[in-house]
Amino acid sequence: MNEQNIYMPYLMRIETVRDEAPFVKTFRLKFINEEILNRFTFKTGQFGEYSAIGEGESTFCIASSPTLKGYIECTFRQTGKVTNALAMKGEDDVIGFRGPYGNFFPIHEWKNKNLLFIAGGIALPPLRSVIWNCLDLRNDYKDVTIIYGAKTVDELIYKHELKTWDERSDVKLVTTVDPGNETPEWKGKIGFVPTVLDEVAPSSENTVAIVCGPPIMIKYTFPVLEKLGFTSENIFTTLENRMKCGFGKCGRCNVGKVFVCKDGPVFTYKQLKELPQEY
Amino acid sequence: MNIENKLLKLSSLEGLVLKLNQDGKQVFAPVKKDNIVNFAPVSAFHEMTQDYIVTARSAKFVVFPRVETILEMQFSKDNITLKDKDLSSIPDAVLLGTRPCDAAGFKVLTSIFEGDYIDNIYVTRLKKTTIISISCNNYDAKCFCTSVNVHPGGTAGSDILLTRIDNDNFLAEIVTEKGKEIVNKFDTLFDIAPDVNKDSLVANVPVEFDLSAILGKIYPRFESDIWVEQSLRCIGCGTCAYVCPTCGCFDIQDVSDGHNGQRKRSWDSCGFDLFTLHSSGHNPRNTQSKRWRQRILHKFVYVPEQDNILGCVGCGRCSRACSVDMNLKEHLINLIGELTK
Amino acid sequence: MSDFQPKIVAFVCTWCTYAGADLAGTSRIKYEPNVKIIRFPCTGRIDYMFLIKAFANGADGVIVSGCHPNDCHYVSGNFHARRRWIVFRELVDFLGMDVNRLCFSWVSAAEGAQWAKIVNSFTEEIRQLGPYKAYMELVKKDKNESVF
Amino acid sequence: MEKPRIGVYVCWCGTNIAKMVDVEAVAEEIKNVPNVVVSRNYKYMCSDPGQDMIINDIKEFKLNRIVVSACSPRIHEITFRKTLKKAELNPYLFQMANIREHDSWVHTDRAEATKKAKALVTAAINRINYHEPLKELSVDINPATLIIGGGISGITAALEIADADKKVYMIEKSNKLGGYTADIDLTYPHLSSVQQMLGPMIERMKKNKNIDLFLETEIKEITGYIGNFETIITPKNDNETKLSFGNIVVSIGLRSWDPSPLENYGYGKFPDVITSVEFEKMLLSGNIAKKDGSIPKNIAIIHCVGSRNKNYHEYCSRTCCTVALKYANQLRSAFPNASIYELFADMRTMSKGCEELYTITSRKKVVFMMFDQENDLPGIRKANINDNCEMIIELNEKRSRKFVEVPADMVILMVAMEGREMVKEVAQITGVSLDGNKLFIEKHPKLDPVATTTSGVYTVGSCQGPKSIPDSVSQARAAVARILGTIARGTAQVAGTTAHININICCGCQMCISVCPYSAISFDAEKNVSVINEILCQGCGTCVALCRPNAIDIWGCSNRQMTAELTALLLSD
Amino acid sequence: MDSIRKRARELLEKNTVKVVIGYGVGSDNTVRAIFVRRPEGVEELIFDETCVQNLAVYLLKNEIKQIGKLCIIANISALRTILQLASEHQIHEEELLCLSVTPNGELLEFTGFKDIENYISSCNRDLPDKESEMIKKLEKMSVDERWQFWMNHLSRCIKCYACRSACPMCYCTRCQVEYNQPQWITVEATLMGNFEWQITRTMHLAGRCVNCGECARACPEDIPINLLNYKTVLTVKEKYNISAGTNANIDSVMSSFESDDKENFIR
Amino acid sequence: MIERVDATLVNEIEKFGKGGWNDCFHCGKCTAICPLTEQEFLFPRKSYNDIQMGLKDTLVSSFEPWLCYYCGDCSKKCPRNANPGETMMILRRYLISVYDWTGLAGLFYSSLPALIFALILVAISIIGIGFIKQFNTESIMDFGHHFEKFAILGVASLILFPNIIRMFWYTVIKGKIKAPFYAYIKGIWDLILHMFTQKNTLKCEDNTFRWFEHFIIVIGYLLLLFTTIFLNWFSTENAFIIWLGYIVAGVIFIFTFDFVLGRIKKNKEINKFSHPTDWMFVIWLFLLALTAFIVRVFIDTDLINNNLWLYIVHLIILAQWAILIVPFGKWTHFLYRSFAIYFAQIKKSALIKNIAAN
Repeated sequence: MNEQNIYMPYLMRIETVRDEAPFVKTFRLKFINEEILNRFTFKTGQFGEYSAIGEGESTFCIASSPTLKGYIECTFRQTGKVTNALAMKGEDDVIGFRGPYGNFFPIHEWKNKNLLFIAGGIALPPLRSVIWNCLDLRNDYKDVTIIYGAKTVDELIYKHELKTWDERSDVKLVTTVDPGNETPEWKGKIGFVPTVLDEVAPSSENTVAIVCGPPIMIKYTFPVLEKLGFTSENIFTTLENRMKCGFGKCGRCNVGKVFVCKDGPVFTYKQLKELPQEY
Repeated sequence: MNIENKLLKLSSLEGLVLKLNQDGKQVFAPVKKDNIVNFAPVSAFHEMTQDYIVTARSAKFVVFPRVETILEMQFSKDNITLKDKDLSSIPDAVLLGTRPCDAAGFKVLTSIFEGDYIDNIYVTRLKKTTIISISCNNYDAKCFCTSVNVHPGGTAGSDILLTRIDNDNFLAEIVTEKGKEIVNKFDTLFDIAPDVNKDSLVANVPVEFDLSAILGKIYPRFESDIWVEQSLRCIGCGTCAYVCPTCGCFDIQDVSDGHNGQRKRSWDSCGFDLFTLHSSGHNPRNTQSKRWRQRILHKFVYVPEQDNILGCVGCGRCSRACSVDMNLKEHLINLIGELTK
Repeated sequence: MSDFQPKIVAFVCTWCTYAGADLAGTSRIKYEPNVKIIRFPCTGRIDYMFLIKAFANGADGVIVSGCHPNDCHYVSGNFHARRRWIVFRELVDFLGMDVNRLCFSWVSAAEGAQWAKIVNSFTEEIRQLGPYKAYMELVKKDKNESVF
Repeated sequence: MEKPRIGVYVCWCGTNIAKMVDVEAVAEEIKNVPNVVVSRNYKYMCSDPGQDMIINDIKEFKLNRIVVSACSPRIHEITFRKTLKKAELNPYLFQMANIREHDSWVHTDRAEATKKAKALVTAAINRINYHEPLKELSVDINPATLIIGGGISGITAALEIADADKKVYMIEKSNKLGGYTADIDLTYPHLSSVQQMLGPMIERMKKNKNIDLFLETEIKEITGYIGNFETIITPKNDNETKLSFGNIVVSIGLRSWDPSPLENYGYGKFPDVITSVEFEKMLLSGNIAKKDGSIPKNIAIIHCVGSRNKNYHEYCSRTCCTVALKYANQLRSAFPNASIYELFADMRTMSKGCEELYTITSRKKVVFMMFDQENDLPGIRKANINDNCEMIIELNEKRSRKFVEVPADMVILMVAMEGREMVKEVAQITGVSLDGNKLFIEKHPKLDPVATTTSGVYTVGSCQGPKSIPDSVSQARAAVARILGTIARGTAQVAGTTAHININICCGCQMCISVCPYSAISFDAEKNVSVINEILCQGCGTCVALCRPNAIDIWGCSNRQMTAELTALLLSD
Repeated sequence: MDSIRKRARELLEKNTVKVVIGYGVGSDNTVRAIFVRRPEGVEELIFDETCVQNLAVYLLKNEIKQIGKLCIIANISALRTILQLASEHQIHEEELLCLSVTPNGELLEFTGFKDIENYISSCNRDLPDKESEMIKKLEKMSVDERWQFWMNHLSRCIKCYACRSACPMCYCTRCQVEYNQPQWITVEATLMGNFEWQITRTMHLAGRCVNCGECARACPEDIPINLLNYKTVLTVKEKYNISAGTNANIDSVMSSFESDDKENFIR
Repeated sequence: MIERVDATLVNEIEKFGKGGWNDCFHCGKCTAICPLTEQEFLFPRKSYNDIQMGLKDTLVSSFEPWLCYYCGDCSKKCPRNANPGETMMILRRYLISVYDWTGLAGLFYSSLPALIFALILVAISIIGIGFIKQFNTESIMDFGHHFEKFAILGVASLILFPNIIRMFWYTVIKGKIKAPFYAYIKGIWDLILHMFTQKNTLKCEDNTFRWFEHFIIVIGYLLLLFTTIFLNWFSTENAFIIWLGYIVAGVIFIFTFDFVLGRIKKNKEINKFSHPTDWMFVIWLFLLALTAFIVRVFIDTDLINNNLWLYIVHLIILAQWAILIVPFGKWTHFLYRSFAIYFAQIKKSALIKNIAAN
């Protein structure tokens, strides 16, 4: 962390740009400053403030696994001023990064457990970091199941990695799209994530569920998980509220008493139950 | 350090302001303009008004300006250079005439801007600002400092606290090293303090409600209807936050013309519906009542729990500035009524 | 003062004034190089914000020009624009902006010479008025906001 | 959105630009503008090698934005958009900086002109950063066509389409076909019979199964857009009928102007002052006579009655001069010894064979006299008994500058043609703009004279501007060619530069709806937002500037683009 | 006052309306808006010449709308606002009921916009004298003096947007100041940002402002921003002979035109 | 009095030749290129206008036709082949007929049979007189000599003088020319100068030779008249006079031969359209000189007594010339043109005065 100015971003150079889906891109970023490059570490689930310098800052998670050194990745959808400006950046362009901020997934606590990842739409990036992190430590975990749904086939992100996971024998991948949006070639499931989850979920025995998705998906997924026998402390999620600073000063990301930026973004369902509905 | 008492003559204040200015410190004091009293730079003591309960806007802008460049940037075709904020360019300032509630407000702000992440810009500004408060000898219906544990003659947050003894004399309590520095530098202006009962010199602001009835009791009423009830009248402007001495919420924006730019931090208000609007269109605090609740809870629950300090100093500015008469004191009393039901 | 080269930007509609300026070109009518044109589909499209932004970005004068009344390619865009201009002009005048730095005109596609005339006379007028210092100060104050 | 990779091409235009602008310096300096990958200058960018250069660069450097700094976009924007298309780049990722018409041709100081060119190009580059690939919408075309107005152009269009075995609905307000043409005796310049020509056409109209004829019918409203229009009509003595069609031909023609307001001509006051239309009917009936039945000895024909007149119609009605010559000829045949006077403002006898008609007529002892249309119109007064004629025309003859009297027994006023009474309604119904003269505005006066700014609606014949029969017929056939073309393609493309609404922001005040001249915006009551029909929208942007919360923006001229252009233009100055 | 209370009680008792938006006594004997939902609450209602707030600002507030059918105690400003909002399709006849009191104490009940139109046409819609004089005074100043005047005032603006929130006509879902692609209006409360904001605010209210003066009343910095709106009210009245809030069924000034709108500055 | 337009006037003028006035559409090219046209006298276009509109009063009061020397440039340049040069010629004929109080000029111009009849009548009369004089050489030649004198005197006083007066009436009086008296005096020199030199012809382009020819013919003609009448060429023994007569007659007959040849060849614009009277004028002049030459040769060779017919032929030609061609034919141009220039000059001074007065 910069001792002088907590708002000062590091400069990062974009190494590659990958189009994931319409309006969704992944940047692979590398610190320009060698020292920071070597020093920088993060844990899966943490996020950062990415700036299109001159346009503003925007908050997204670090989408790559901490096991990968030398670069970080972020995935974002173009929605506003900053993300639009970021989308106009290309290879070799410079952007700003502050972070890592927030807490992280306690993956070491999940050792020898089954992992169930549930993601919807553009919420896969935070789970991607965890998934790869866990897959890199594959032997620490038992069954790994990933359920991922999007509105349309086109909107599924990380298509290349979905293929990799699908091909791996030690990962069970279920993809789904909303009814009516399937293409003729679509081989995955058709249905909303909670419904599909109900159909394909592994046993809750010794299993940790990690859920990330739009608020509406989360709202309907938690009850299904509970019904399946998951205890609320075994259900993890990562929240995303509007943020400006990333470290609990700007005053907008709080959910009740907790700041998503400082105390989150990773919460268990148990923790969330104690919090008011402000996310 | 122990508080040291001195005597400051009214006539010496004229010289003090002059000397502080000569010393390169910008002196801010309440100035009456167009019937509103606000802190403004003064070059002489007589520019300062004596006729005020509290200023309309709080003094926080001196350490937390409404717009502040936090870093600068330069663009060339292939490169971007970031320029850190030059903290040494922050000028020395003196706030003269703040009320004890204002001074206490800085404590709250400091609790926000320090913590795990230290905002050096704020810290530096505060360090370079000497706060010379004047105890209240008057109050109005909107004041409720005593109800929130702030005293009209309290020294918290001040570097020097002046209390009017009579027409010509002030009791000067030197609270901090920073205050001491001033006294040492301009020691000719200060005299030995007489023995006075300070409490009799300051206003006797009545305690309007029992703070303990609120503290620790609101959060369980998060879903109460009272928030809707209280906020029906609220029109959702940001005035209360902007005049509040303890509101520290801010927005960060970049301004650039393609060649040069600045990243700026500016005041924001939790009263605005865009404050928490997600880019997806989802808004966790999508109604005014939720925003009103946030405001109250922030002051009376979140700040106290996180930083162990009450987020409200009872200056009553928000109530005075509100165009629809959202009277905080009244609402708090009303809230206690609800909580004790 | 006469050395002063004013920066003037012209917001014009593509069907009339832009074409009129094209005609001035093909007719080789010479005029001052200070005015630079930005093309809009219709005067109705020209938001008053563009005028403000022009001054904020250092323009000394602004021309807004389009089709004569009744000649709008889009039937009525210029009428709507005119209503807006009337109010806008009165308002900024009331705010103390120098409305002599705003030039509204109708120039048809056939009026190349008229365009040149407007450019020349307006440029000269602005040259007489000098740089728009008042607004520049506003901008400057904005860039280097007071330390507090 | 991707990272803009901009190619900038500065054109010399031979010496046209290069003489006054240091083209090479501009191209060189532009290289420093962010996102510019390639910056070149070339003699003629619009030439094939020039265009090929762009295509090659797009491929080689993976360019995704092209700025050409050359002449007016009004000239070559389409050319270069096609170039982009050829290079498989969306044609809207293109911007032109006009450094010829707006720079090199109008300035005299090379340094200044070069500076201005740099500013203009920089602005274009900055703007193009925010260009987006725009989609041209494709709509299916209903092969039926609606024709409004059964004059000669309407009939021609109807027959032509029907002959191609496509459905035609013909709406005619009156109870007969033929329009004004049906009242004409002989055509000019060859004086052949109109009735022989028109009669069989009308017969064919009635017999053709592809043509549904609705006489004495008017249209109240048309909904839809190109390819998919609909209307409900109520023909006389018939039930409500719903028609669906893909294209509309407006051929409502013009009407003759009533010259009563021009009091100096005494129309209505003198029985033997008649309009050209009345005289034509006289010719058709074969009996040219004064009101009292006697034969006129002195006949005066006055041109430009209400035409080319600031107070009435400033435009030229185009055919009347030649028609007047035709009258003189017909009069001479009828009355070999009569005195025939033609009083004209300017003799305008364009078109094939018409000037010849003028020559022939002038040899037939027709006296031509000129009057000053602007300041001094002739006046008619009743003659005295010993004048030997009915009326005296007082004329300030312009060529001889002589004030003279012209004896007349009959005066024919060549009246102007003007928009019909229902023209405003028709314009509104069809979404076509009228000019100040109540004439329909064509899409492009030179390059697209039959289409209108509303796709799928064509105006042919006089309603677009006074026209002769052959011109009307050519227009009708031209429009039909276009219509049959779209029908054959089955789909039509609609330009991508339309307005669009962010429904998350729209506050439902509906102001945009009241400003839209094309009724392209409607209100979605359920969502409480305005909705733009992109096919109807012509992209004028009036709604954009009006929308308070900026919920509306416009593709191709967005606030972002325009601001970027503006900022760069001023900052690089 | 009694008549209002009586009628409000009736309405609430019969459940004709769910809430009465009216004036009540606020802190320090000021007047504030109150929302009466139970018949017994009507006793709090007051109505006199001090009731100047334009309560129509609450008509579009979601949490109030959700309560159910509204009854509003409307002063003339509020009535005009209602008409103007109706012309902009923001409120509908069946959604609300208006009560008002004439200067001589007569209770008025409006069931339809037509009624309001009729009443408004007989009311004084002129600007307050103080403001009219101020406008005249400003108009007499030189351009530079006016500029100085406004810069002095606007330098105080803290962009709290109280003017916007207090204005019943500022109902946009997203205000143009929050539009950031491009950033039309400089975000921070600096001179230029404040200047741009006030131009925007006034332009957006041109032809829509019913001169209730809420903006200036709400301003914590006492900036006479209502003068800007009043100036446009005068302009619109003078140029187009239209005053906002008199007709529930006309196109707004800025979204309509006359082909012979008079101007003398266009070259 | 406002002038009345008259579509039938052209029918009248048409009798004097086929002009192209119907074809003229007033482009003004003729006027623009005419070297003689002036601010005040814009011809030929102005005359076209008058013809087309049938403004008879304007037409007969105009000088423009007389100011034209028919160089033919206008006809060459006319885009509509309206032949302005010829039209001016036709107008001159028309004007001659208007000025002529006897009406014969009009008759002869418009009717070739009448002209031929008149020529025959004159011939018969001369033969008749020969018969009366019993074909006595002496007395017939004596008669011829006196006839010449009286014919000139008679024609001048009875026809030409009244016609000039009429011309004055139509142009100056009816044309409302109000000029100061000194203008009339001042103009006389011009009158004489132009009458004998026709120097305006020189203003026409490439016309020097034609002017020279014309000038020589005029001088030759006047000298011939002088030698035959006052020096009594046919009856003198003075060698100088005889030789002078020979030279003069020879010159005329050579130059007129060239003129006739030109009209036959039609190689110049001016020669393209020849009215019978144009032919007559040059042929008779040619014959006049030729027969006079031969008669003198016969006298000098003393063959005249045996060939009196030759003299009678000469006398017939002379009589036809004097009685028909001089008063009613093209000869009058010589007179009217000079006076037209004279009056035009006066009109100009009147206009100048008017302008000055205003």
